[in-house]
Amino acid sequence: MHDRLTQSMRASHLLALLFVLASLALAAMGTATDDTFYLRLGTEALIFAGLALSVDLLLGYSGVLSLGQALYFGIGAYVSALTLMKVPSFWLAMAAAFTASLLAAIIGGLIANRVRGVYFALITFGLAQVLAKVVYNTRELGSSDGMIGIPVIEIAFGPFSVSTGSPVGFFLIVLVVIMALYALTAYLLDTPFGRVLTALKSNERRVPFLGYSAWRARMAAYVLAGVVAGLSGALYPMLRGFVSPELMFFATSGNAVISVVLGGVGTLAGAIYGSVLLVILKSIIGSWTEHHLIVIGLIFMLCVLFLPKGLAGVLRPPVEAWLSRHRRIPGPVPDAPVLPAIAVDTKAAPQ
Amino acid sequence: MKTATITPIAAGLLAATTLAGSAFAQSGPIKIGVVTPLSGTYTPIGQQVRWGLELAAKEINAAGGIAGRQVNLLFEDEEANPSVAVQKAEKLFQVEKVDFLTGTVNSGSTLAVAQLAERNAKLAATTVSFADSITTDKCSPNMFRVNARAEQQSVALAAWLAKEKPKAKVFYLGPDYEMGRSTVAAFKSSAEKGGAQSGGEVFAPLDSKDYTQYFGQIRAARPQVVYTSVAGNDTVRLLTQLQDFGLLSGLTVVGASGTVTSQNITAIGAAAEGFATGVGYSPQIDSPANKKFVAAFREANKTDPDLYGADSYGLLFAYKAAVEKAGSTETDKVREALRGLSWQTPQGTKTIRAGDHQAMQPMYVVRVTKGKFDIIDNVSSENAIGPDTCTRF
Amino acid sequence: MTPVLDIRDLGVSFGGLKAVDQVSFQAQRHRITTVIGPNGAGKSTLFNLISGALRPHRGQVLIDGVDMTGAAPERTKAAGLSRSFQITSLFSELTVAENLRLAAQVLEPVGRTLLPISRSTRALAKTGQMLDRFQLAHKRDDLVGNLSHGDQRRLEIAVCLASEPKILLLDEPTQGMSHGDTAATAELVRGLTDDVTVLLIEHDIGLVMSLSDHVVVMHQGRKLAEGSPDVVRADPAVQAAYFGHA
Amino acid sequence: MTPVDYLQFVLAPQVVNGLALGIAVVLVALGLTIIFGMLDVINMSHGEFYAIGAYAALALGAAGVGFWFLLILVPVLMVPLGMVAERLLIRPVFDTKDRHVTTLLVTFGLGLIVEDVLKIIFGANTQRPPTPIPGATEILGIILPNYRIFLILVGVAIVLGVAYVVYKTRLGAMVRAAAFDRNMAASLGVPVSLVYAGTFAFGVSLAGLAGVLLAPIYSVFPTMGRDFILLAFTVVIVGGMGSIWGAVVAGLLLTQVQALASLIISPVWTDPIVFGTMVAFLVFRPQGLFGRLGHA
Repeated sequence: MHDRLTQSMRASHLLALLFVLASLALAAMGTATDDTFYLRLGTEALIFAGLALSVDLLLGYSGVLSLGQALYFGIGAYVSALTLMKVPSFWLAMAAAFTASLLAAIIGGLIANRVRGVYFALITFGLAQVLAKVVYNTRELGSSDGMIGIPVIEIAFGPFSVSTGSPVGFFLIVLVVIMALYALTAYLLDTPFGRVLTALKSNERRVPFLGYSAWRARMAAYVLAGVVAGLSGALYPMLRGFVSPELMFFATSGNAVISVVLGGVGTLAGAIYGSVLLVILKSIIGSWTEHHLIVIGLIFMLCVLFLPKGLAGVLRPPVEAWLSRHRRIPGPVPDAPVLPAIAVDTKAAPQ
Repeated sequence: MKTATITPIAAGLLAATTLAGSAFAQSGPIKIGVVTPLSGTYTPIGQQVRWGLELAAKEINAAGGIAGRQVNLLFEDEEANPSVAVQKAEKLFQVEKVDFLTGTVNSGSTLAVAQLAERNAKLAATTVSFADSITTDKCSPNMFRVNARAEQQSVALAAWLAKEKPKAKVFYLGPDYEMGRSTVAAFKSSAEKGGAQSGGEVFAPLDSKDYTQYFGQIRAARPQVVYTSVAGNDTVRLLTQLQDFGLLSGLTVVGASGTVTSQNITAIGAAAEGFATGVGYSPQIDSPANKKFVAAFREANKTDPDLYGADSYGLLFAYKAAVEKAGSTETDKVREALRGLSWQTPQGTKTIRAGDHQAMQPMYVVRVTKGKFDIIDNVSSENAIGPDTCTRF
Repeated sequence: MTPVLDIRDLGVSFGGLKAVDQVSFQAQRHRITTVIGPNGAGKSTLFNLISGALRPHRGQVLIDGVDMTGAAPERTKAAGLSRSFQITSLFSELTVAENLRLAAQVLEPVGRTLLPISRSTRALAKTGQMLDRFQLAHKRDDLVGNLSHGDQRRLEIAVCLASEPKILLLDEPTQGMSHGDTAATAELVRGLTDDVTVLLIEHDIGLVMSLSDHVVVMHQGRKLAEGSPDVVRADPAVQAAYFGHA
Repeated sequence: MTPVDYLQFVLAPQVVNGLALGIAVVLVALGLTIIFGMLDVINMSHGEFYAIGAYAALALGAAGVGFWFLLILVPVLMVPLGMVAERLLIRPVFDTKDRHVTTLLVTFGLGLIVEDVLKIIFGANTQRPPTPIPGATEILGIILPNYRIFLILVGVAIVLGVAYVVYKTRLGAMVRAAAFDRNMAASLGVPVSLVYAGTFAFGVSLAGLAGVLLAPIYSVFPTMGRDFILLAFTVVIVGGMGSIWGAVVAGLLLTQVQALASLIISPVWTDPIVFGTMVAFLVFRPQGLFGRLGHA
């Protein structure tokens, strides 16, 4: 028996699958034409899609807007960079980024989860702002210049290995990592734990009376989102060979929020689509006019006003309809008899 | 739907560029990529860079181009963000197949682009970033700097100060980030070699709204000179607030080359009077080459060039000279040609030191008089340059 | 036998106002105990103290003999206490079935928390059972926000029951209902006592008298009287304070 | 430095200058707190409206309009702008479930656009109108520019005026009623939708006025809107959403904390300290110093 949420999640999976197929097509075409730039741009879009995914996990599921998710992205990127400069190991860098973003998200979550709503947005904004300033002023982290010189590394899988310098190879690695993060979050949302998160967004005050700790669920979602952002961030220095404090700035967090809104809040797959869409928009508009802020701002505003479910709001319903036709899920019975507003339990009265 | 759109675009552009790349590489126009901030706080600097380069390209093209090939400038907005700069630079290198790259402003972008140039086996140059690290400990065989670095500026200014105000008590006020601190430290060490004594130092956060909170310390220290390395809007606030509080009388304010520029001098107004700095360029330089440049620049852009515009203008002539000397646009050959190259610019003869890719040039001390920078002193390029500490090549 | 819910000397005050003051009573297993009193008597505050929404300043709440005073809502829930709200509180963006399943999920062993929802077989079975029992099966996939007021009130009771509680606190389940609906709800509540102990807040005096096994009368935060409906009705203090105004 | 020097040259001016900055912050936060408190709308573009006010003053001033007239003219011109923004951007999403997040996002988008438009119209360079009241006055050995003294006085007058309108007039009562319970207010004959639009426009107009007043001190540039916004939000939260007195007390207090922290600890730590104050308030007293206007 599948319910509506499982059904929508399946529609998201189908969109994600389409995305993977399109990515593979791009990879094939890129290899055929010996392309570097588009593959690496695609890789970057995927990395930022991971950040958007973490914003959507918070906004779309537990219902809180983080304006500072770049904090964890940046922590992942810096820790990965520091690790790679000492030991050129992909796995070690990912493990270090995981640990660091996990710890940071626990601390950040303890602070931010004391409040919700707009206060949550402002607190996450402030947290990221303060840490970005600290990094900006820390000589050991390259201060305002950031750190260059992160080496190109070989990523080993048993007997095979892929170089981060190979455009198509690394593109595929990042695709695998980001889709794995997608799969992990999507899976978790379709568990009893995920349902509690969904409930939080809908009516947080009711949740404790059903026997679930709202704080724990929110905390778990926040930490999960922090780790997703951190692991995505860890990939950045492998692609670009440097990190800079701008990765933690509001512009980065803001772009992730824009991506999620464009792609469709609460759909996960939408966040990935939105992120790629934003990169394409910026790339096209950026070459055409330096006033890209106006265009992006306008599209964003129109999207919030007239397309509140984003791109996925357009794409997903037909997919859902198609899915339900092909799976024969019993929908609401149209010709059910109209029952009285209160149905009387047929059990006999006591005593 | 959207994934469907990326592929045709990608494919189309790829097809176009592979054609362009192979068929016209040595005969079509020479492409020069410009990755510079066209939006955000650094826009005014990006504008000067753009205007300087455009003027130079126009003049070079009118005179027959570089080795008979026209120069084609391709601009991208880097938003003063290294992540964006690298992405745009890669686009220019990989898709547009540019032969040369310039334009980065903040040192983070310049350093990141230098590394990218190395990995793409291309050359790049900065005409703005003055952080010493770019041609010292973080120097790159693929990055050149044609503008004066922080130390050249400090040396020139300190030399003048030692003459003008011997043994002056100097108060230092810098923006609180790496660049601001290192600039203050560099000037302080130069000035103290010349006999100046310190009246204290303070670092204000970037984008401070109010500098009045530091005025108490300045007043109590009773310095004769205040040195500052703040820039942009921060300078406007600092100097006008100093004026409003009546601190400017009897005080000499000196600073970094980016402190008072043509972008903010109008906004600062009378508070800028008497401000002195060490720079590699001033529109006042009294040479026929400079007069011609200033007139042409003013004609094209309705405003005076500043050091960013002039250094950017000069860069294209260095590249022209190098390509013509090398007889090619190939990276290794052009790099060899640029090393040790001497060429003429509006600010006089510049020479690129082979050891660290830093341009040596005569330095000027300029002071604001009636809203214009007047040259009041100069230091020869040999005396200003400082030792070569680059060890990578 | 220990009473399933034992309230001892419970009190809380806001500012200087004693909203609930020295209230003690017990609710017996499989019986309907009703709390009545004029507006502002402290009935809903009492429910908040029992369910963990508020922390009492004095007194004790014992569930099945275990002290649960001041425990968070999720802990009183785990101890077997479910409650509804005076103003319907459901998950309006979720469907009827999803609301029920969410409540029934607590029946699952902890190990299934991170397994796919389709493995939560007990919750799924319970959901189906509640849908049938409350005759909501034909609306299982409707969004709760689109249901009628009556359906929502009914669903709220179903949601409370889906987690198989020992004690059910119902805060004015007939609030805003027509006469017909009220009678039907009364029948429904009566039928619940096979499974649970019911603690009720109700304004409809006729309903209270016909439905309750035990009545607690509150007035200005204090317990005025308690006993069987007949005893309470006959109490002169209650007559004066409550029925006098009714 | 002798203790007397320290007091006269360092500590006292720090406190007095902090006061002027505090008034500036209060002026920016005032409109924000009114929109926030009465409409429950997060106006992320408030800083950009402040910038519009400053640019309007600059452009009209250059066209020959006197400073004193600008103080009236610019806020009046901002009213229709605020009305239109409310009608087009706030009204359509006002009744969505998550009003905070939606209005925050819409106004964030608006902010991006306004910033870029200002750059197209006025260029990227910093500009500054002349100081309307030049000169400085020495009070007890503390030198204070005349314009700052004027700013402090005008700031106090504006705060009192706004407080009078909101708390003492029939208009203010209508607005507070509409904020407290829209349906009840409507049934009492309050034109709720006009009141909402008017309140938003009033907040926007106050931002514009702050722009006119602060432009001579803090100069004018396209990204100036971002300058005060974090501090203004902090002030609004610490003071209590929608509380005018809260904004005043919090604005003055926070700028003093900032001034003294930068003096005693280090300028670098002012941001974390101010932010830490905000976090502490959110955690321990989310209703702020004075609670919430219209929401007792």
